[in-house]
Amino acid sequence: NAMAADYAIILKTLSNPFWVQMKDGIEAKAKDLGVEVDIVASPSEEDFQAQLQLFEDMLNRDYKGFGFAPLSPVNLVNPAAAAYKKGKPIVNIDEKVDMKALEAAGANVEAFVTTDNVKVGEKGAQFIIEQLGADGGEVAIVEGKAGNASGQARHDGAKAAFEATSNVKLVASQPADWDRLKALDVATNILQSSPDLKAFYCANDTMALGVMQAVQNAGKAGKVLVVGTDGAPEAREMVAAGRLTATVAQDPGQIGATSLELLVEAVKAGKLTPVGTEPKQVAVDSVLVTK
Amino acid sequence: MSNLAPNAAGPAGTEAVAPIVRMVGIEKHFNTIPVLKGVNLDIRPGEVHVLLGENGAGKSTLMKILTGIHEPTGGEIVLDGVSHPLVTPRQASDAGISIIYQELSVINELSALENLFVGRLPVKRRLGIPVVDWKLMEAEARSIVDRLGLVGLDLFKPVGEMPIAHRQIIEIAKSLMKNVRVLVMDEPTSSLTSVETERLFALVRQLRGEGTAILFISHKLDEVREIGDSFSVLKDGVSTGHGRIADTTNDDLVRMMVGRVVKQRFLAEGTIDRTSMPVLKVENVTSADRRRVRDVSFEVHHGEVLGFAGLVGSGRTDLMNCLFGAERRAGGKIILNGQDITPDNPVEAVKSGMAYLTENRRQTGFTPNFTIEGNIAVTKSVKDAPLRGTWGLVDRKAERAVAEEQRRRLSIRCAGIDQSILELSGGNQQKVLVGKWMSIGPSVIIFDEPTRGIDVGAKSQIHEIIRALANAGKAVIMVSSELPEILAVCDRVAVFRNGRIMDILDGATATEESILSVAMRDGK
Amino acid sequence: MSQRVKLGKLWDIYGTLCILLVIVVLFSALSPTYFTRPENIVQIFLQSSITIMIALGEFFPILIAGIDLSVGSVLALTGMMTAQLMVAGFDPTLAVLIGGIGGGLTLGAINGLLVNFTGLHPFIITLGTNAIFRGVTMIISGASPVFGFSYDFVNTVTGFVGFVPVPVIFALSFAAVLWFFTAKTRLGRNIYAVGGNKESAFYSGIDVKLHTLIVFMISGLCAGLAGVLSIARLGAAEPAAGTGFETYAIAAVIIGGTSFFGGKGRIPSVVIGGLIIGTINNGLNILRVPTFYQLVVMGGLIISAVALDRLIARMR
Amino acid sequence: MSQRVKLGKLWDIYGTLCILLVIVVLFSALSPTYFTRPENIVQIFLQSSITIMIALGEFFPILIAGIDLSVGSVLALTGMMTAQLMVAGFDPTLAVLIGGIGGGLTLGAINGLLVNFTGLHPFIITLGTNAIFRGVTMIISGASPVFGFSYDFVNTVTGFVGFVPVPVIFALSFAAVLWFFTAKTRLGRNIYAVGGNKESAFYSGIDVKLHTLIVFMISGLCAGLAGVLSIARLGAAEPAAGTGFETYAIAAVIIGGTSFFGGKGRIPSVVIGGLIIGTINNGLNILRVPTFYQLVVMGGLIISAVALDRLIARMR
Ligand SMILES: Nc1ncnc2c1ncn2[C@@H]1O[C@H](COP(=O)(O)OP(=O)(O)OP(=O)(O)O)[C@@H](O)[C@H]1O
Ligand SMILES: Nc1ncnc2c1ncn2[C@@H]1O[C@H](COP(=O)(O)OP(=O)(O)OP(=O)(O)O)[C@@H](O)[C@H]1O
Ligand SMILES: [Mg+2]
Ligand SMILES: [Mg+2]
Repeated sequence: NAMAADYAIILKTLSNPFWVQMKDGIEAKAKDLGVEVDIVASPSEEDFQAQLQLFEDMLNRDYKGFGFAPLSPVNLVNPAAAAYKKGKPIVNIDEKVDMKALEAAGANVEAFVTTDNVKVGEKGAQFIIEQLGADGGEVAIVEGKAGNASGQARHDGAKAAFEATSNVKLVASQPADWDRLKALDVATNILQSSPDLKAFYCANDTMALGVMQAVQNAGKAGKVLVVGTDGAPEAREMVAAGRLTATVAQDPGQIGATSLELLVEAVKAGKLTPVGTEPKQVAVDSVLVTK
Repeated sequence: MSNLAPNAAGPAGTEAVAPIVRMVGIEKHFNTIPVLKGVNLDIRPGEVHVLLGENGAGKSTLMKILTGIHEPTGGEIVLDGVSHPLVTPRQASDAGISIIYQELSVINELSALENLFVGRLPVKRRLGIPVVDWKLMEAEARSIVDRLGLVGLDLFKPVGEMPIAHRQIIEIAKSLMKNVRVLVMDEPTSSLTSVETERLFALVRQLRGEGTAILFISHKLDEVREIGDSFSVLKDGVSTGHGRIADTTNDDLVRMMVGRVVKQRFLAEGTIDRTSMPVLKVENVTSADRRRVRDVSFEVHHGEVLGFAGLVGSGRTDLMNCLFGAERRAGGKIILNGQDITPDNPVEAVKSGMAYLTENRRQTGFTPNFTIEGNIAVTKSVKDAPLRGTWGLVDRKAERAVAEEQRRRLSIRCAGIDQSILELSGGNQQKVLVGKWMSIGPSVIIFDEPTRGIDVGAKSQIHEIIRALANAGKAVIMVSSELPEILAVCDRVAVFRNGRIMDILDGATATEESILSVAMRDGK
Repeated sequence: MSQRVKLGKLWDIYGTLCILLVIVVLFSALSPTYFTRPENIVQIFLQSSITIMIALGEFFPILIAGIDLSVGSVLALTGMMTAQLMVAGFDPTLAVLIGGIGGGLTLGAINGLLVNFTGLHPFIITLGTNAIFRGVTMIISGASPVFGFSYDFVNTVTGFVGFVPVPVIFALSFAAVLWFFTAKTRLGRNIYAVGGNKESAFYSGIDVKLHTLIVFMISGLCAGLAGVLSIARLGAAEPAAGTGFETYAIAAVIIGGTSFFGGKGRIPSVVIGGLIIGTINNGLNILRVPTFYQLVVMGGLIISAVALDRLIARMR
Repeated sequence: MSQRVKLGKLWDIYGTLCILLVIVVLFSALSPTYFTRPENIVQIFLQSSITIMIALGEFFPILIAGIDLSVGSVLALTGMMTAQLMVAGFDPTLAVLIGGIGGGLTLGAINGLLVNFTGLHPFIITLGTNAIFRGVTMIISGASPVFGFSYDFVNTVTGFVGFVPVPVIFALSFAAVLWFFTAKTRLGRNIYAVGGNKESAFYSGIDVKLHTLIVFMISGLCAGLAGVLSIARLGAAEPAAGTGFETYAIAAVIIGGTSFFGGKGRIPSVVIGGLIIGTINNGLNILRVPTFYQLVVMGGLIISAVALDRLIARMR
């Protein structure tokens, strides 16, 4: 198909249910609106350069507008600015781009449809704190891959919440690189050295499922809380089955659909939001999925 | 050595000349095993001194101590009157000591030119930047390479793509490039044919005339006699004799080295019946490129050793590879006792009873990570095993027995069959490889340069084995660039040239001259 | 002097073991309460079992002076196939046979055939197939984990015999089989010969291409079995599973004293190499070394472990 | 016959270039509208410039039969240091000198010294330092990107001369310098000798350890310069930048015909190897090949490109 689609959306990755759901949401919306959209993603969540190149390459095709979910607040600033300067509307999805950097590059987005990952982490931690109640106790965080922006933000949010609570003690915060098997092993080891541990907060659901397995293997199912992040289908199922305590879910399909809708509107409007003015903000709320 | 009678003066009366290098009481242990036990050696300018000794006597080790590769465990080395407990490679090089190693040390990836200058590339300034001076290198290299007979050699070709003889010549040229005062040549002629050897000797004589001291190691006594002035003999790590070549007979030299006189000729005793069905029949073998081996046919009869003579690069090795299935053929058949066994690869060749001692033991011969036992046993194990040599268990006991037998039969000098093959002297490594092929009880045996680097005693042993195999009804083919050896063993001699058999001469009547005249005959 | 030679030989065999002991002592001193608990020791073995399985496979390509960079993807793809077969209603045993064992052997054979046919260095071939196998895993799974298969399967594979976890028994018995294979069979010895010098092996009548194929099939088989272990341990097949595992596997093989230049190495040392990696990982968690420092300590420990081993070996 | 030999020689030199052309023709046919646009061609060069820079460095360790797995982390750490220096108020030139060039040389020297001192294979050393350097990057940055540095710097480095982007000019001129270095200088030629046969080189009076050190310092320097390019292109120093880049770099070097066994390879072919990787990436994006299929196609193309090259070379 040598014909150009109308819109291009660059996601962080597609090798994870969260992003697959977002893709599905965008595609469904595109059908509704009767537009064509190309959805692409970086080959890995560490490869900032590849995502940058992906955006650059997409710029060489004649799209009407772009949606982008940057791997970090800054890695897509340059191509996003280039798109803006070519007169193409851009919509920022999920990870919020650094506004100052974008402004300095002489560009602006039409809309933000982004998540505050610090809040997401906070929400997960807050839930744990509530569940532990007056007794409090020891808690641990299972982190994503070091250097990943969303993972770092979730960790920061959860850590701050835990540390602000006097009867809760954060005894370990260890990386499991988004890997389920590693999460299983890391959680097992943490349980070894902290036998009184009461809860885990995990920076995504893939790891939460591994941690859940570890808790079960240790014979502590139900005694140690496991809270994940994302609301992946398997995690929701496990929450329903009572094996996972909770997951901080967003609605990726809806995020994607909203983003596309805003992008199409902006193209129809025919003029870009000037640099320096406040663009439309759609804060994506996270909801706690519990049994 | 230094106490020679004054009346036994050398060609240029060199006894009066002070030695450049003296090695005094040199001792060397490897692990616990003594290899050199107090060896003395004086090296004088303007003289070719021959170092003789059996395989494993310690010749190469002594030379490696002189050039700083090995540290001696005892003794001293006196360079220009200054005594050192050991020399470093740098010191040796600075003192003008240059060596041609027994095992080729050229760097295959580099061009011939760079190999000649490795470690001391000349530079010139271009716009103030020092750059390698290729022109100067080429000019210097060309003259020396021409003198060694490689006229028109592509100096910019990687030596890895050159035939082994050319690599040897480059190794020789490399040592001559430097300003040498002492030139050590550890079996420089083992991969050369007589033509190249002659050229080399011309050069050696010239160097001697210029006052260079030359230490020459070789197992070829004819050569030794031709080029040597004086000699010393090493046996089991001690000097057992020295003197002037001219005052000694070959038999004396052999006795000093081996302790007995050895048999020299091994031709078939009776007459060979060439009318009955041949043991091996080779029909129209052509290499895949139809160039290096072209339409070769020959027969080997019962009790016969067929020799292949020819100049370096005439394609003999390529032919043997084609016979063994190691190289793709465009066509041809190999028939053993009336049965077509044409192998498409060495596995089939080994399975049908062929054995092939390759010419380059380091590259295609031994398995460096194996012991003597492993090297001998692996091929037999492959031959005996079903499923293309993969099925079955290793029978250590039986294999040890086989290895021990070969060690005894070939008198391999080693600490035991559990020793790594890398620790053996060159000649003993070669014997291990002969043993590996003997152990499979082959029906067709191809020996490509079988006695390269082997001492006189062992050489006659191997010749004896070759003859015994022929007598036992095996088809024996021997490729050799050493014409005396060809004449000593082969009943017929196929003279190879440009990928073709030019003529097959009768071994009993052929001479070096008659072979060479065919090998160098003009026209394609 | 002969004493020293013997010591040297002993070190060759037990050197890696000593390094492991040094690391164990180190961690025990730093965390006397938790690290040395029997449960934790069992845990280390359990956590190392997948690394060991993959390293056992990786040993063979390295033994012939090659490498297999695709083991992580093979683990993911075989695990995914096994899981999908089970979810589709196949009997677990059959699913493991087809997906894990058959799949592993097939993917390994693809590597081996490509190496043989193209004559390229295995590095470039398996770099390519690593991407290909990962892509296929993503495609057949739609990038979503596959779960919900038989508890019997999960319980059997993750169960215990006495206090020893089944994966540990499995990995160690498999190692024993491969040890026997490398030390006692003709095929095993032939592989060492190919590793020592391909050309001389070829001229000795060893079918180098066949052995290369077998080597990669063994590597694929081990990765496939590791894939089965991994889905059982997780109760799910993750499409991104095994990413970067080749690095651990290679590290375990090299820590175990295997030469990169081929022909030298021993299976028991590879097992210990895998245990060293597992112990370091476990110890870092137990000591709760902060995230960023984990990388530094891990890197430093790997280098020092191997360096220490080789320095002592050289001093013998 | 001599005709054929000549053809073979030509192929050695221009073979990789032909493969690049084949790939370009392929993509042009598949996407005539977008792929062949001049902007896109410029784009390919721009995107390849960092891969080329790293591959240029990686070429040297591979040339001496080693490897450098730490280039990705060196890129990240040098970039981070440069960025932090600029943010701390240092003049960009000075920051690049200290952080990028000085940092790259230092990290390379650490690798080289460790290799020399321990005598271990560079694989294990740089596997370790890769983790260590990455950890240090995380520690000094708190795992957050550093940005907001001088626009002059960013604009200069990402600017154009005529229609050619500065990083392209930079990478190609650096390649030219290294080409001259490897082909014409004594030091460069000695590195080839070390790569061909370390022992022979040693006995010929070449200081093998010194050359090994230099080789790793060059590799570090190139990665350091790539780090500077990368922060300028991104406008930020990312702590996880360069993860996995060693794979691309090694692939580029090998696609460029460099031998894993040392002593063989040419700088221009490495540049073309880098362009091949860049072109495949760009072409797949332009053709909008879905992500997972990209993995499959990328893997397949890398294998076929090198295989084609070698098959033709063998047929000469
Ligand atoms: N690196 C080593 N380790 C152990 N033993 C060695 C080593 N090098 C040589 N040897 C032993 O030292 C002895 C002398 O070897 P050397 O190579 O000096 O013999 P040589 O006289 O040159 O024999 P040849 O004529 O076969 O070349 C042999 O027995 C050999 O096994
Ligand atoms: N002087 C030369 N010039 C060019 N190529 C040569 C030369 N000598 C040998 N070759 C190459 O080597 C091939 C034959 O080498 P081969 O080793 O089969 O010959 P050989 O008769 O066995 O010589 P050797 O005594 O060195 O073993 C030739 O086809 C050619 O490609
Ligand atoms: Mg010798
Ligand atoms: Mg020959």
